Amino acid sequence: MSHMSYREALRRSLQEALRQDPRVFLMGEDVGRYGGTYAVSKGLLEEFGPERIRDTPLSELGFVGAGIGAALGGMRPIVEVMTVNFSLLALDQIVNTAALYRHMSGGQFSVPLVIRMATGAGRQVAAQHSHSFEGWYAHIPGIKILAPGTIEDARCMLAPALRDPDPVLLFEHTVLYNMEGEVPDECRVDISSARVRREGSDVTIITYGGSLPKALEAAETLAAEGIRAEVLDLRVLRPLDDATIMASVRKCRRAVVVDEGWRSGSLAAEVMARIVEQAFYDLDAPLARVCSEEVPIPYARHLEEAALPQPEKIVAAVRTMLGA
Amino acid sequence: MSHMSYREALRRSLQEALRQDPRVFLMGEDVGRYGGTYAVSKGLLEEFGPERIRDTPLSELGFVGAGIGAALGGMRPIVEVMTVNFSLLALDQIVNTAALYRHMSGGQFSVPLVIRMATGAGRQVAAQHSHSFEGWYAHIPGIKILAPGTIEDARCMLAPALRDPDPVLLFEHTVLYNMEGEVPDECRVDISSARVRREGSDVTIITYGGSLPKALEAAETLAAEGIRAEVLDLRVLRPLDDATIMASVRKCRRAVVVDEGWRSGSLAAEVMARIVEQAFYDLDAPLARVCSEEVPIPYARHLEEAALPQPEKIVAAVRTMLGA
Amino acid sequence: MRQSKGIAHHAPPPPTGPVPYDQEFSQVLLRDMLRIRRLEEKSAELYGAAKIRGFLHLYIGEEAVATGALHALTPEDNIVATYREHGHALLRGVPMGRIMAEMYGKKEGCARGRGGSMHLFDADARLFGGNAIVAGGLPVAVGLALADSMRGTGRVTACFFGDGAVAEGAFHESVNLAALWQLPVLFCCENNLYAMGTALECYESQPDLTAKAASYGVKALAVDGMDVVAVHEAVKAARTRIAAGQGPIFLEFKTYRFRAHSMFDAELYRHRDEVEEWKTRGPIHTFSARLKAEGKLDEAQFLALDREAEQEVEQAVEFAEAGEWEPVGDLLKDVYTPGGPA
Amino acid sequence: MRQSKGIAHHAPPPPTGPVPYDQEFSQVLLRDMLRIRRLEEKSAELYGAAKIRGFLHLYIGEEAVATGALHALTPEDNIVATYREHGHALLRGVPMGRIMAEMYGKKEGCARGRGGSMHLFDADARLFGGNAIVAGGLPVAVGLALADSMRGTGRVTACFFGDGAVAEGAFHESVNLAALWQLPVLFCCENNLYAMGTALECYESQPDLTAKAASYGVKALAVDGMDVVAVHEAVKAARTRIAAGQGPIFLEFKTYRFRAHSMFDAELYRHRDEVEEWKTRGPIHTFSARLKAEGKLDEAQFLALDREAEQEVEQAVEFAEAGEWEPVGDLLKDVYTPGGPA
Ligand SMILES: Cc1ncc(C[n+]2csc(CCOP(=O)(O)OP(=O)(O)O)c2C)c(N)n1
Ligand SMILES: Cc1ncc(C[n+]2csc(CCOP(=O)(O)OP(=O)(O)O)c2C)c(N)n1
Ligand SMILES: [Mg+2]
Ligand SMILES: [Mg+2]
Repeated sequence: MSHMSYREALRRSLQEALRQDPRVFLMGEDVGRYGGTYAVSKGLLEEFGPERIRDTPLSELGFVGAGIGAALGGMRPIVEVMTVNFSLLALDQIVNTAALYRHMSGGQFSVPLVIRMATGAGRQVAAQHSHSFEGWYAHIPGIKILAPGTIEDARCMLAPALRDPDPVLLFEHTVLYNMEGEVPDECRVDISSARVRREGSDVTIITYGGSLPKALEAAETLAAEGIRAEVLDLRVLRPLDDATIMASVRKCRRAVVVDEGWRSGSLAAEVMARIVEQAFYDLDAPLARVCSEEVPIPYARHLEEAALPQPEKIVAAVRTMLGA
Repeated sequence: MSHMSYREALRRSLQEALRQDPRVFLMGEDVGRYGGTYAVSKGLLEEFGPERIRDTPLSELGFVGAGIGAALGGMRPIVEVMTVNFSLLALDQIVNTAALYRHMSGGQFSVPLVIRMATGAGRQVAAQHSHSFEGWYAHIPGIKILAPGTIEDARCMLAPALRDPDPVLLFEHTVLYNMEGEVPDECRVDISSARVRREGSDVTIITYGGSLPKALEAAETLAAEGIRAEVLDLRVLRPLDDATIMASVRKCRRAVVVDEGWRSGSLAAEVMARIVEQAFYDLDAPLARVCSEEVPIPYARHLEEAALPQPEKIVAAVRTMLGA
Repeated sequence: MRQSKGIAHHAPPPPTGPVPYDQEFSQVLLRDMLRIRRLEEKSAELYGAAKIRGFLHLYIGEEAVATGALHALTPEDNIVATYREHGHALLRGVPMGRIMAEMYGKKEGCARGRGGSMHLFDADARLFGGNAIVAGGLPVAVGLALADSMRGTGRVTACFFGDGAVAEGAFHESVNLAALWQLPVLFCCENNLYAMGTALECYESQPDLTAKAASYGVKALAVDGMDVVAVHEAVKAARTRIAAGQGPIFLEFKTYRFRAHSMFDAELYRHRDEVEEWKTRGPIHTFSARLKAEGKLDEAQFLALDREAEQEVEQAVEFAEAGEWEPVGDLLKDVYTPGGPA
Repeated sequence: MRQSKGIAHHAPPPPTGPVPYDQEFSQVLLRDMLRIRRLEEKSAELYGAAKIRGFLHLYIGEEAVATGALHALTPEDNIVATYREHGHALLRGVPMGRIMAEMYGKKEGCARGRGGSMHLFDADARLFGGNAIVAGGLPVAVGLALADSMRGTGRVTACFFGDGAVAEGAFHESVNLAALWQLPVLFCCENNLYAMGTALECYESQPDLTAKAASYGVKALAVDGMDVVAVHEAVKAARTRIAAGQGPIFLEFKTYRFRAHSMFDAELYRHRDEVEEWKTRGPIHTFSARLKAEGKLDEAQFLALDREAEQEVEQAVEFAEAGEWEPVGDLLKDVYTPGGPA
C-alpha cells in the first residue's frame, strides 16, 4: 500500500501508461509546459517530451477530433479536455464521430480513445465552470463513462480504459484532487462494476465521483443514530451495473440516489427508473434523490453550498424516508 | 377551423410572427433562397426580404451565439438550426451562454431567443442525422423545451415562445411535417401544460412529439381489446407539468412512458422518477417505458424500425403491464 | 445580401494543352469518371424506385476531382470524405456492388447497411467514411495524420470537404493543428460554389478560400476542378511535398454540381443557365474531347468504356438485389467492440 | 514544438512622440490606469486573505488597452469582455464598490454575487459580461451588432478577447458573420502572447493574428498595447469607420500580463527575465514618464492621483465588507425571468 493524493494517483496512472505503451500520448490545453491546470500532468513533459505530452491550441473540437483520428490511426491517445465545461465545444466530435463510428462503419473501425476531464462544482468558480455533465454524457451509446471517486480508482482506472477498444470518458472531480488515501501496490479494478463502499442494511445510498465522500460522511452520521446505510459507488456510469445496484436495493429495500447533476434528467433519474423496472416489488418506500438544485451554480459560497448535494441533505433524505 | 399540414402550420406561425412584430426575424442555414431544408420557410424570403429571412454560413456556434446577442440587443430572433444533430456544434452557446445568462448576470439580462430545430428519426437518414435530443436538452435549467406533436401546437406554440423572455427551444419532428389536420382559427395554447389527447382509465401512455401519433395508434389498438388507455402529451419538456402527469397517473394507476430518446438517461427516466417521488403509493404496477434501443440509428429500414418506438411495442408494453 | 441573378458564377474556359499521360492511363482516368457517373445516374433512378432511401447526394459534374486526386495517392494513404462520396469510395477500390448494397441497406454493403449513401466505409481501402456532419471529417483527418507522423508510416491523409465546410470553426481548428504540427494532410476542398442552397459569396465575406488556409502559413492553391489533368497534377505534386515532411497543403478544386444538392432540392437558388453553362464544361465531355483530338481515344473506345461502366453498374444492382437483410436480432451489434475489457 | 528559452518575446521599445492630449485628458487616462492597477493589487491581496475566491485573473500590465479603448467609445456602445475584465467594468462606470462586492459574493455586487470576478455585468453600462468561455463572447458581440444594425441605433459593439481565443472556431465563425453582414463590431484582441501557459507560437502555426482577420476581408491592424495613446487613437479611428457603416475592424493590441494567469499558476512556461523586461515598459510607468517630460504631470500630481485611486479602493473594500449575503431562500431566483407567459 502507498499513501497518495487523488491528483498524484492520476499522475502515476498516466506515467505508467506512457512508460508501458509507446502508442500512448497525452494531448490537451496546457498539459505540458504549464503542468496541467490541476497539476495532474506536472513533470510528464520532462520525462516524455513534447511529442508525447502535447500542448494544444484552444481548439476543443479540433483536438478531440484529432484524438479520434489518432486512435483510428493506431495510437492510444489520452485527450485531456481541461474541464467538462469546455467539452461542450467538442460534443459534436464525441457524439457524432467517436460514439457512432464503430456502428456506422458496420463494425469495421473502433476508436480506442480515452478522454479525461475535470468535472464538478464546489470551488466557487461560478456558472460556466461548475458543470457536472458526466451523468448527462451517460445517455450516449457507443461510449463508456468512468467516474473515479476513490484514490484507488484514480490510480487504476486509466489502464483498463486504455485497453478498451472503444471511447472512454474519464471524469475527475475537482474537489477530490487533494483527497489523500491508500492505494494497493497492484491495480486490480475493472471498469464494469459498481462497488459497495460501506455495508449497511437499512437504506442504499447510491452515488459516484465527487459525491461519494459526502455519502460516506452522511452514512457515518446516520450510523450514530442507529441507521445502517449502505453506500454504493457506481464508478461506471455507462454501462450501469444493474446487478450490483439491484442486489443492494433488494437487501436494503430503500434507496436514495445522490448525484451532483441537476435534478431533472439526472443520472439519478435513470437509476431510479431502472430500480422501478427491476425491483419495484422489493421497495418498502418511494425512492428519493439528492441532486443539485436546478440553478446555474452561483459564485457566492453560501449559495453554491445550497445548490449542491451536501451530507446534511443526504442525511435528511434518509431520515424522511425512514420516517425517523 | 382550417385544414393544413404540420409544415404549413409552422410556416403560418412564422409568417404571423414576422408580420406582427418588426423585431422578429428568422436566421439559419438555407432558410431563405433554398426555402428551408424541410420547406418550412418557403416563400418567407419573398414576403419579408433577406434582412429578416437571413441565410447564414455553416457556422452553428456562430449564428446561434449571434441569435443570443441579437436577443440581448432588443430583437426577437428565431434561429433555425437545421436539425438537432448539428445543434451539438452550438451547444456551448446554448448551455454556457443562453441558459446561464440571466442568472449569471444577477437577473439583469434576459435572452428572449427562440431556437427551432428538426428532430427525430424514421426517414432512413442514418446515425448522424437521426438524433432525438430534445429530452436531453430538458436537463438544462434556464431554457424551456417545446415539442409540438399536433398541428395545433405547430401552428400556435411559436407566438407564446416569442413572448417568453427566456430562451425557448422548439423541436419539430421530421416525420410529422406531412401530417395533416384541423387547426382552430384562433390560437389558445399555453407553453406550460401537458394535455390529455385521449381519455382512458386503465393506463396512462405518456409521450410527446413524434411519438404522439404512435401512442394514439397504440391506444386505438388497445381499445379494440377493451383496454382504455389515456394518452398524455407532455408538449412542454421543460419545465414538466407534474400536476397533469400525476393526475392522470393517479387515475389510471399505471403508466408507460414513450420517448424516442435512447433509453438510458431518457426523458422517460425523468418522468418515471417524478412519478415515483410523487405518486408511488398510487401505482398498481411498476412503470414501464418504450424508448429507442441503445444503438446509433441504422440506415436500413427494417433495422431503423426495430430501433425506434413503434405502436406495436407500446401495445405490447401495456399488455404486459396489465397481464393481458 | 447578394443574390445570384442569371449566371452568377461563370464556368472556366475548357482545359487546353496536351494531356501529359499515355493512352492507357488517360483512358483509365476517363473510365473512372464514367464509372462514377453511371453509378450515380443509376442511384438516382433507384431512388425514384424507392430502392435507395434517406439522403442521396450526387457527385455528377465533380468527377474530375475524386478521379484526378485518388489516382495520385497510394493505397496506403488515408481517405476521409463527406456524404457526397460514392466516387471516392469507388475509386478507392470498394467494389461497386458493395456500395450499391450499402445504399440498398443490405448486409453485403460496405457498412453492412448501417450507413447508407452518406456513410461508406472500408477498412481495407483505408476509407474512413463518409461523414455527414459538414467539416466533421477534418479533425479526424488531422488525427490520422498525427498518428502517421508519430509512427513514421510515410502515409498521407487526404481529406475531402465542400466549400461550405470552410465556414465551420472545425475547418480552422483543423488547419491550424495540421500546420502547427506540420502533419501530412492534404486538404481537398471541393468548391462547387454552393453549400446546399447558399452561394459561396452569400456566406463567405471573402470568397477566396485559399486565403483562409494561407493565414495559417499553409501552402494553398486553386485548381481547375473540372479538369482531371489539372487535379491529378496538383495532387501528385502536393503529395510529394507532403510526404517529404513539408507540412500540409490546401487545394481548392473549383468545380460544379450538375444535379440538385440532394433528392429533396427544388434548386430555387441558382439559375438554369448557370447549370447549363457549367454542363458544357463537364469533365467527362471535355476530357474525352481532348483525348480524341490527341488521338488517344476514338468513339468506339469511348462507347466500350461507357458500356463497361454500365455493365459494372448492372452487376452492382444485381449484387445488391441479391443481398440479404441483416437479421433484426443483430441490431445492437457493434455499438461496442466485442471483447473489450470487463 | 517550439519552446521559449530565456526571453522569447521581447518588449517593444517604449512609446515616443508627444502625447496628443491636453493635461486634463492625459491625467484622466493615467488616473484610470492607476485605478485598475490598485483595484487589482488589492484583489490579489484579498484573494490571499480568502475574501475573494474562485478564479481571479489580473489585468496588471495590460491597463493601457482597456483604458485607451473605453475612452474612445460612447456610453451607448456595447461592451463584451472576458474573465479578465475588472478594468473594463471599472472604466465602463461600474462603481468599484460594486465590483469588489461582486468578488466578495455579496448581494451588492454588480451581478448580485452570482458571478464573481469572471462575470461582471451591468445593464446600465451596457456591459454584457464577463464571459469565462474562451471566445464565447464573440458570437454574442456579433449578435448585439446585428441588432444595432437592424435597428439603426448607431451603436458599436466592442468585443475584447485574448490571443488564445483566435484559435477557437468561434472566432472564425464570428469574424466571418460580422464581415459578411458588415456589422458594427470592433474586435479587440488583447494579445498578451500567452494563452494560460502556452505561448502564441506554440499554438498558432502563423502567429500574425491580423492575417486571420484579413482573410475575411476585415481591416486588421496591430497596435502597441503598452501605449495608451496608440490604443486610444486606434480605437477612435476604428470607431469612426465602423459607425460610418464601413464594417467590422480587428485590432490586435500587443501587450503583456505581468502577473500569473490566475491565482493557481506557477509560471513555469516563461522566463523571469522576459517578465522583467516587459515590466520596464509598463503602461503606467511609460505614460507618466512621457507626461512628466512634456510638463503635463508632476510627481505631486502623480502621487495625488495614486492616492485617490487607493482611497477609492479602500472605500470599495469597505462597501464590500459592509455588504450582505443574498438570502439562501433566493437561490432559485432568476433562473427564469419572472412574469413570462404561462
Ligand atoms: C454541421 C452541419 N450543418 C448542416 C448540415 C446540413 N447540410 C448537409 S450538406 C450541406 C451543404 C454543405 O455544402 P458544402 O460543404 O459546400 O458541400 P457540398 O454539399 O456542396 O458538396 C448542409 C448545410 C450538415 N450536414 N452538417
Ligand atoms: C473554451 C475554453 N477552453 C479553455 C478554457 C480555460 N482557460 C481559461 S483562460 C485560458 C487561456 C486564454 O488565453 P487568452 O485567450 O490568450 O486570454 P488571456 O487569459 O491571456 O487574457 C484557458 C485555456 C476556457 N475558459 N474556455
Ligand atoms: Mg459546396
Ligand atoms: Mg493571452
